[in-house]
Formats: sequence, C-alpha cells, structure tokens
Amino acid sequence: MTDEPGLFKAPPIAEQERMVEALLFATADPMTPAQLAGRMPHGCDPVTALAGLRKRYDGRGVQLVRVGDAWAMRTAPDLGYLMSHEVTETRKLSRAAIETLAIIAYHQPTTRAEIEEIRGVSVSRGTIDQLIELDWVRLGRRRMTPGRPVTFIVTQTFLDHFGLESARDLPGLKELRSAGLLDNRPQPGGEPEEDDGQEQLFGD
Amino acid sequence: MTDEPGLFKAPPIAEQERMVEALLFATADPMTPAQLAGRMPHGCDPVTALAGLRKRYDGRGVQLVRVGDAWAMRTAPDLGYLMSHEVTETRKLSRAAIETLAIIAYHQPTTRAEIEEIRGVSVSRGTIDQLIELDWVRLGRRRMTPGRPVTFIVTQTFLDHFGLESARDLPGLKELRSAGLLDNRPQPGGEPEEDDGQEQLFGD
Amino acid sequence: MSQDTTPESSVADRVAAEALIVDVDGFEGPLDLLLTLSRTQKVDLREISILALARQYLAFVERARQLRLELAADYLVMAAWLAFLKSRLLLPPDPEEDGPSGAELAAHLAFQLERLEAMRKASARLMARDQLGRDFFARGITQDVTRVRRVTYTATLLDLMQGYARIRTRDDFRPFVLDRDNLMTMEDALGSLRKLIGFAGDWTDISSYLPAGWTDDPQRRRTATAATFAASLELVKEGRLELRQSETFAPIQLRAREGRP
Repeated sequence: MTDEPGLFKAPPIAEQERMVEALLFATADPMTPAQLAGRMPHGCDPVTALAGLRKRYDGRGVQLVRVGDAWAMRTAPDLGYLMSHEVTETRKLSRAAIETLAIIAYHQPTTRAEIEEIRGVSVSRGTIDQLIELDWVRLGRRRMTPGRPVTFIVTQTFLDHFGLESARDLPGLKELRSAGLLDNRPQPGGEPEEDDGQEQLFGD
Repeated sequence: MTDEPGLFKAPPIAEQERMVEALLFATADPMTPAQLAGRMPHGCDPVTALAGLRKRYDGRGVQLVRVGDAWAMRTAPDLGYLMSHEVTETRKLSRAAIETLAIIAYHQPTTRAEIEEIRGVSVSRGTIDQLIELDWVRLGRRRMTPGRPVTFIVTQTFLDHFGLESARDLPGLKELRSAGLLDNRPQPGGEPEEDDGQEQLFGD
Repeated sequence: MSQDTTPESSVADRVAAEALIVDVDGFEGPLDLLLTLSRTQKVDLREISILALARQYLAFVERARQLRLELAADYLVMAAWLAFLKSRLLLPPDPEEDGPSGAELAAHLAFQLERLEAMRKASARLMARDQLGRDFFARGITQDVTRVRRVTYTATLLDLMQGYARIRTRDDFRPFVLDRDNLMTMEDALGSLRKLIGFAGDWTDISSYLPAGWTDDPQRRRTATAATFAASLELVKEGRLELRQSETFAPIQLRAREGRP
C-alpha cells in the first residue's frame, strides 16, 4: 500500500476507515484522496479506506458517493422524501407581530381592545391570524364583560419556542431594565408604578 | 409498536434504521424521537431504530450520541485531531463566565443571588447575557420564594457542546453532591435576605 | 511618610505586598483572595485554620493601607467581618449574646471556600471535556434538499422582551392627556349657572343645578359638582349670588342676590 517504509507504521486499515468516515462527515466539501491523505497520519492509504467504507455504507441510509475526483457522504436518494418538507425559510416576525405577541404573553388573557390600548394603534387582523397560525397564540376564555370579547393567550408551542417553562417566567420590567433592554432614560416623575403594574400581571 | 392496526404497515425495522440514519445525517442539530417520528411514515418506532443504529455505529468514526432527550450524529472524540482545520474559533470565555456556567450547570435551577453567594462577587451584567447568547443557559421556572427570582438552567445546546447525555452526567456531580457541596447552606445566624439580594441585583 | 520608619515597610516587604495587591485586579473578589491565601496553609480545606486565614487577610488589608492603595469596598467589608470573626474565635463565648458562635461562622466560611474551590475544579473539568466543534464535530454538510419551500416566521426571546420593553417605555413617555369627555370645567359650569340663576329666587340646593347627564355616573357627578361649586363662588364674588350652608356637610344652597337680577 505505502511505498515508503516510513518511520511510523500506518494505522490499521479499520482505523483508517474510521478516520475517513469522520473526515467526510465533518467537512463541508467533498474531499479527494489526496486531501484525505493530507489530513491523515503518514503512510495512510485513503483509497483503500474509501473502498472499505463504501462497502460498509452500501444499502444504508447514508452512502459514500463519488463527486468528480472527490468523495462525500450523502443521504440515500430513496430517502430524500423524508427530508423534502424540511426545507423551510425562516423570516423574522414583523415588529407589529412581536409587539402584539409580547403584550399577549405579558398580559394574557387579553383582548384585542386591550392590545390596541397598550400599543396605541389598531391591531390588524392579519397580525393575530399570523400568530395563531404559528400556533403561538390561541383563543382563551371569553371575557365576562359587555360584548363578551374573545381573549388571547399564548400556547405551549410558544413556551417551547422561547424556551420558557411558563409565561410567568418572562422577566419583569425591572429585570428588563437591568438587563439593558429598557432605555434608562430619566423618568419624569419617577417610576414607582411600573413594577406594581408588573406585579399585578404576575401576582395571583 | 403502534397500537393502531392502521391502513399502512410500518416499514421493517431495518428500513426504519436507515430513515433515522438519513435524517440525523441531514441535520446538524439533535432530534428528539418525536421529531423523528414526525418525519417518518406512520407507525414507525424511532426509539427502537435509534437503539439499533447506536449499536451499529459503536466504535465507528462517527457515532450516535444522546443529547438530553434528543439524538445526534457526531464524530468520535478521539479523531478530533484530524479535523483541526474545521475548528471554528469560539469566543474565549472569561473565567467569570466559565465559573458562572459551571455553577448553573451543577446547581440548576439556580438564581443570580446563589451564583453570587458561591462566587463571593456580583455577577456582572454581560456574563449571563453571554451564556444566554451562546444558547448554553436559559431561563428556568421562577423560584417560589419572596421576590420570585428568575432561575437559570442549562440547555440542550450546552449538553451537545460538552458531549453530555444529560446534566446528571456532569463530571464529579455525584461526589460534589455527597460531599454536600451542592447544598444551599445559609449563613449561620441567618441573613435571610438572599432574595432581597436578588431584588437589588435586578434593581437599579 | 511616617510609615517609612516602620519595620514592615522594608523595600522587600513592600515589593512582596505590592505584588499581591497589584494582583487584586486578578482576584474575583474577597472570597477568591481568601481561597488563594488559604493555599499557603497547604492543608485540606476542611482542616483549614480560619483564624490563621483571618489574620493573613487582615495583614493583607493592613499592608494595602500602608501602601495607600485603595481596595474595593467588598474587600474592606470582608476585612471587617473577619476581624469580628477573629474576636469571636478568640474570646470565650458570651452566654448572654445571641447569634451563631464563632465556630459556626468559621465553619460556614470554610464551607464557602471549599464550595468555591469545588466549583473551580468542576469548571476546569467541564472545560477540559471534549467539545463540539473542537474535539468532535457535527455534520459538515447540511443537506441540500431545497425543493419544498415553506416560510416560517421566527422571533427570539430577546425580540419579544425588547418589543415589550419598547411599548412600555413608550407608555412612560406618553404625554399626560386629560379625558375631556368626563370632565366639566369651571367655564362650562359658569355658562350653565349664569343662564339658570335668574330663576333662583329662592334657596335651592346647589346639586339641582348639575346639568342633565352629569348626575348618574359618579365620576361625572364629582367633576360637575366641583365645577358648579367653583362657579357659584365666582358668581358670589361678582355679587350675583348668595350661598349658605346650615352646618358642616349640610347641603349647600344658593339663590340670586336681591336687586341684582
């Protein structure tokens, strides 16, 4: 295999297979035998290792494929359908949607009128629909006030997505401020009521 | 495996193994059995497939590892030296950040006041932010003590990064616990104001 | 400098002290410094002499003072506490005195040091583990199966909190606006009262002058009453009206002043 006797003995071929396997798994691009040899200890024979590895992966869910002069690991073509719906494009939620979501999370259960009052602008129908479609918001109990308006609450999916155990774990305003998320602009007339407000939200 | 006879027969387990293999190869992030099942045909049993697959990859250059509730394919640690080209420069963590991380991991769920009590210094604002940004630490449930302080816990990404199956596998955890070093032992004579401490931290 | 004459301030001592003190920047607070000092005792932390440690720490602070170096407040707080602990450990326990004994306090400090040391070691062991992206690796090629495109929307917890903070901050700065719908001004009340007093030949309860629509809702009633009362005072000043009240909290009555229609 190796034409130099070398100072070091090359690792056994099974070990070389392991090396090629790890290298092809971790690198982003297909690798030629020369590139593989450049990474492996002196005296290794990537071509033989590749042949062994190819046999080993024959019929598996992942296969060793040749790409020009180079080699790469690919999922078996017949299983492509499993991955087909995996490709999703993620986009940032709009500011209006984030604010609406934040209000629902902090004030739930809350009505559309309350959201509008807090945001100071009307909430478009699409915004809440989008949040419902994302399964982050759902309808809660109707409010027992005139008109019996529907309320909105956040879902388990929401908690999972944001890594929260419960909506009560959202940091309060004081904590937001100390984390630098709230501008520390001087408050006209002090700020004693904010945390009361917060307390009410979370208080029982 | 499945309690419904169903219209379709589940694929044979060897085929299910191939599917799990392909799915885990396709994504870099760990997947839970539930996520796998969601991608696989009706009636499949990812847990059994995972067990078979783990055995199959035992001792190979690539391994099936458990990360919390999820599973992922990772290269064998003993071959890391081959991949030195792939190493992505990670931001050097400060000593304070490393210790804070360790305290959260070993004491979780833990509050900021407890971290400060253990280290004997206040936790600077950026430290926990940095750990959260790395997605190694997240908010846990609020502590049901006065002030209801937020707690911190480690994430799946943390487990994945340090090759831990679960937080129970942290090195030396058992010894530390049996030596009483993970107890929250209050100062004798009681400074019962630990949670006030918490309040102060988040206060201005 | 008077200190120059003290034996402790020999050049060598000063250099040694300065070396340690310059290091204060490198210490993560008094507990960390205590842990470092404790290593000079070369014993298991569980058998450490807290008394000796307290002396070492106090000597350190004293040297810093001689060098006129400023130590952060928490180092001085710890010094004060250790001085207290030292006296408790040295003096026989006072049965009169409440609170934990010196031995209990010393044991707790020893526990804190041991725990800090343990967490230090734990963090070293943690960082020495094989790490993803350094010792073991995730899949390098994430799959190129871009056939079905589906748009999902995402946001982070940070976005959410910032969004909420943004709204709440804006709220703080919303200019104070009075709710005009439910407020009667004195001008309003004067207007309606002027029109009515011509008919008030006899003493009439002031509350009967509240305009229609302002008497049922308590909030509206309150503002209308105040405005009407203020307006009536204004009219008294103008000499067009007389007011009377038989006793405290009795109904206020008004009538037009004689000869001034």
